[in-house]
Amino acid sequence: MKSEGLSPIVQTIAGILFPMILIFSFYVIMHGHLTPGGGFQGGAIGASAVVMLIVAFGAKNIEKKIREEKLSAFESIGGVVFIAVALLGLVMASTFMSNFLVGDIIFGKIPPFGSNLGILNSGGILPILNLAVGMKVIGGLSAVVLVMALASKEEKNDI
Amino acid sequence: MIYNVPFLAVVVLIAIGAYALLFKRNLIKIAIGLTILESGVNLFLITLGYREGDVAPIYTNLPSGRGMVLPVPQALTLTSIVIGVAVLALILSLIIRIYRKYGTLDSHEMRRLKE
Amino acid sequence: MRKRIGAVVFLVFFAFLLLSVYDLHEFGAPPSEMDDYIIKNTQNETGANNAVTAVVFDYRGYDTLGEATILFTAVAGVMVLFRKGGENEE
Amino acid sequence: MNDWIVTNAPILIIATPLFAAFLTPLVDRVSKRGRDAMVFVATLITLVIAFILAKNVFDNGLVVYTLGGKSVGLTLPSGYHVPVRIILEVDGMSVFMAMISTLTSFVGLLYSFSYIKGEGSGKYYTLFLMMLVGMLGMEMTGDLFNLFVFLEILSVSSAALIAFYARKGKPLEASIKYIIISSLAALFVLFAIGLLYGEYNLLNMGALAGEISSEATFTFTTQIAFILLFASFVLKAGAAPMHMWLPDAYGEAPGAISMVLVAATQASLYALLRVCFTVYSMAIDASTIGIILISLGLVSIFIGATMALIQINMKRLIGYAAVAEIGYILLAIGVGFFELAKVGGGGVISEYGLKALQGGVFHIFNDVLDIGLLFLVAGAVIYVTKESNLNKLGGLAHSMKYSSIFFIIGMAAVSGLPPLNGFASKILIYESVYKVSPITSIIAILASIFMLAIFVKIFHSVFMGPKLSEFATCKEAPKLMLGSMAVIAVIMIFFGLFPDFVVNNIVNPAVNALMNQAGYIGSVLGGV
Repeated sequence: MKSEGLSPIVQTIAGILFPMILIFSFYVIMHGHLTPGGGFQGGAIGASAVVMLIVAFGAKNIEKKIREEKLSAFESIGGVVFIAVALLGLVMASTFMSNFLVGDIIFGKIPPFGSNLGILNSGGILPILNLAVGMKVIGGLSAVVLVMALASKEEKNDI
Repeated sequence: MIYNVPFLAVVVLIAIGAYALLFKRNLIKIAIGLTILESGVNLFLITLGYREGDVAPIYTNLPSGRGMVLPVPQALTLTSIVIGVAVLALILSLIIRIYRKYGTLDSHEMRRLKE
Repeated sequence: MRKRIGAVVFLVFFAFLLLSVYDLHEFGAPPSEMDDYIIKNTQNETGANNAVTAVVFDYRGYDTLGEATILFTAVAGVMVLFRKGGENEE
Repeated sequence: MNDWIVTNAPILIIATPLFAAFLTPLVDRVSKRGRDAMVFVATLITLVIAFILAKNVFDNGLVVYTLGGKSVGLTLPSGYHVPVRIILEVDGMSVFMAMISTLTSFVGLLYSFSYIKGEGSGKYYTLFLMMLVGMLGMEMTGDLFNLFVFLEILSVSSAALIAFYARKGKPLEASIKYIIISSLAALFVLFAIGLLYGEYNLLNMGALAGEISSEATFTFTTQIAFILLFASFVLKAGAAPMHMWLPDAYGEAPGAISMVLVAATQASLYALLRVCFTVYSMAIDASTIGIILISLGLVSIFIGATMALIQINMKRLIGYAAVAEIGYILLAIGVGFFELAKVGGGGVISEYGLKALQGGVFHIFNDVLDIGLLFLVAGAVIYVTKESNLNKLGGLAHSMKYSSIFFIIGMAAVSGLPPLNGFASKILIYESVYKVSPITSIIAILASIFMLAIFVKIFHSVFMGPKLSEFATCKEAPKLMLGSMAVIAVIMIFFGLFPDFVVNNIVNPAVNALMNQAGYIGSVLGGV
């Protein structure tokens, strides 16, 4: 396992940065309906944190901590939440994907028209969908990178 | 029509991508060509939505008296970028597999399908 | 010969694309019936300040479902390609 | 409850397999049997919904569904004149295609249960459901960009499934060819959508058709968008000059996927018909497009039939036969289009023009069934013998009695022999094409006879002759595979015995929906 990963300096700094990047990713996801960003952008940031770990520690070591099936399941949950919220729109209100939470208690505030500072508790189903898509993108992109990194490490005679 | 220069840039990008697809034999270069082509199309969608002097369509801290550019092309571009990422991931995985199998990336050398 | 035919096809294609954007609306002044509605109503219909997010997740949320599906599909595809075992199949 | 299902059927038909596909990896971790059961139930429900929806559309006409709107039928935001949200528009043609897609997927799934084993089977079913979602999404939608999104879902899932046997070289090559060509086509579709959006600021097909309804608004940009859309969808449908990916993809995919891929190709053909008949039908020079379609069809028939002759791989041979079958469809649709131009649109068409359209649309269904059955038999042969080379196979009828019977049924239908379904649609095509151009019709008939000769030859080489020693231990294919083949064969015989019933009840609504452009526009913009 000597050849796996980079120097201890890089590994330590990556370990410190990892939670920060995840927090930033979470911020971008949750403020998707107020500021530039959203589920995909935040998810890509979060996935980049995982990719950083893969580069710093080596794919084999990361795989011991978290298997790609787990990441794939994480992604599946994101997808299930997305479509479940969309189906809830069909059950609770009128149509598939309808924004049934506007005017409700959770995320239901309607901001004043025109320029404003932004209310986090607004947007109806948008923040929930942002979160679902964020989960999907983090899980999906890290799974892809992990699988591809593992595959390029494999011995050639393994074919 | 000097103002249509962004559209011309789009065409040039698409042409570069198409050139790589048509004339290159290396699979990685073909994938890069496809990506450039896709960037061209994405740039096209974005330029379609631009309105002169306007800002991004977000009401949070909107400067007063400014209009907004069209939001739909930006949403379409976002969708198209994610689709591009997904397709590229699949293509690159296929290329890794092919390289493992044949030991070459040249598309002409692996014509084993012609029986 | 093959290359020459390719070059001709390529040039024709290039000219064709140039013509296609030549006739388009002037850059910076697009027609905007659909988008103006979204800009005006995004706040009271969806409660979101960000019109792009409103389009992505509300007005065209179905597309986003589709694109999330594509990402999911691609991940499944990559995992199929690199799965373990499978030597004795077919 | 029943009303609720009928109202929401256009989205439920997509949401059910999609939900199941997202759940598959989770259920797969718990139990393999549970996963199989869930996939089966989801596909069965989709099939049932497709028939409920079809009945509703055949009885009550076009159905619209506004996604995220205040109510299902509210296509335009109140007090506004253009559609903003994504609208699903389901007419007779859409449900016709949806029936094909769900039926083939259901049968293909049954077949897969005994065909696919070992690692990766969980992902196989996920991707399988995604193919179904992609096809249905393309067929239900009324929005151009949405069409592009589902086209990509279909391409990505198909490409991954073509390369399912990733340890071998050929499936990988076929897959990368397929995915590069598909994404190229999809990007040009997207570029064309961008052109249309820049020109009219619309993405809805009905609203766009309303804008492009006259020569005056048919601008140069719009024409180029048409050329791009037309070329891309012809490429995706696998018509002759751009068919090179098709035999590879069909030939290397796992057994059931080859059949579903035929239906997937027809979904692209549907998109082509939608663009020609609905979005552009008022503005384009229909006789020119008709002639282009006829020539594409003839070239496809010619190349498909001749290239099939020299193949030695069983599945690639059937793949070339599929190219020829697509040629028949394009030929018939082209004649219909040509005739539509003569009388000047408006839903009025000469009798044999109508017949050509009926034959073409009917043949879409028959093509999927015929070629699909042949692929299933070929898959069974490969499953049993692990061999697809025609020169090495032989004498299989001794051990595979039922499979050889199904092969005879399939080959008779592909060659257009009565009393099977292939004859029912091909006779309509020959008859109507003869009125426009006798020589074309004769070429089409000759190609059919030629195909019969080819298939008799391969039947002889695969199933006839003495029992070969290397296949001495081979048994008949598993029961589930035979059962799925039997389902297809029974439908084919039914279609062949009662063609009038099928044409009147399924095909005619589809043809009428294709020609009823005003109804399609009106359902979005109101006023009809």
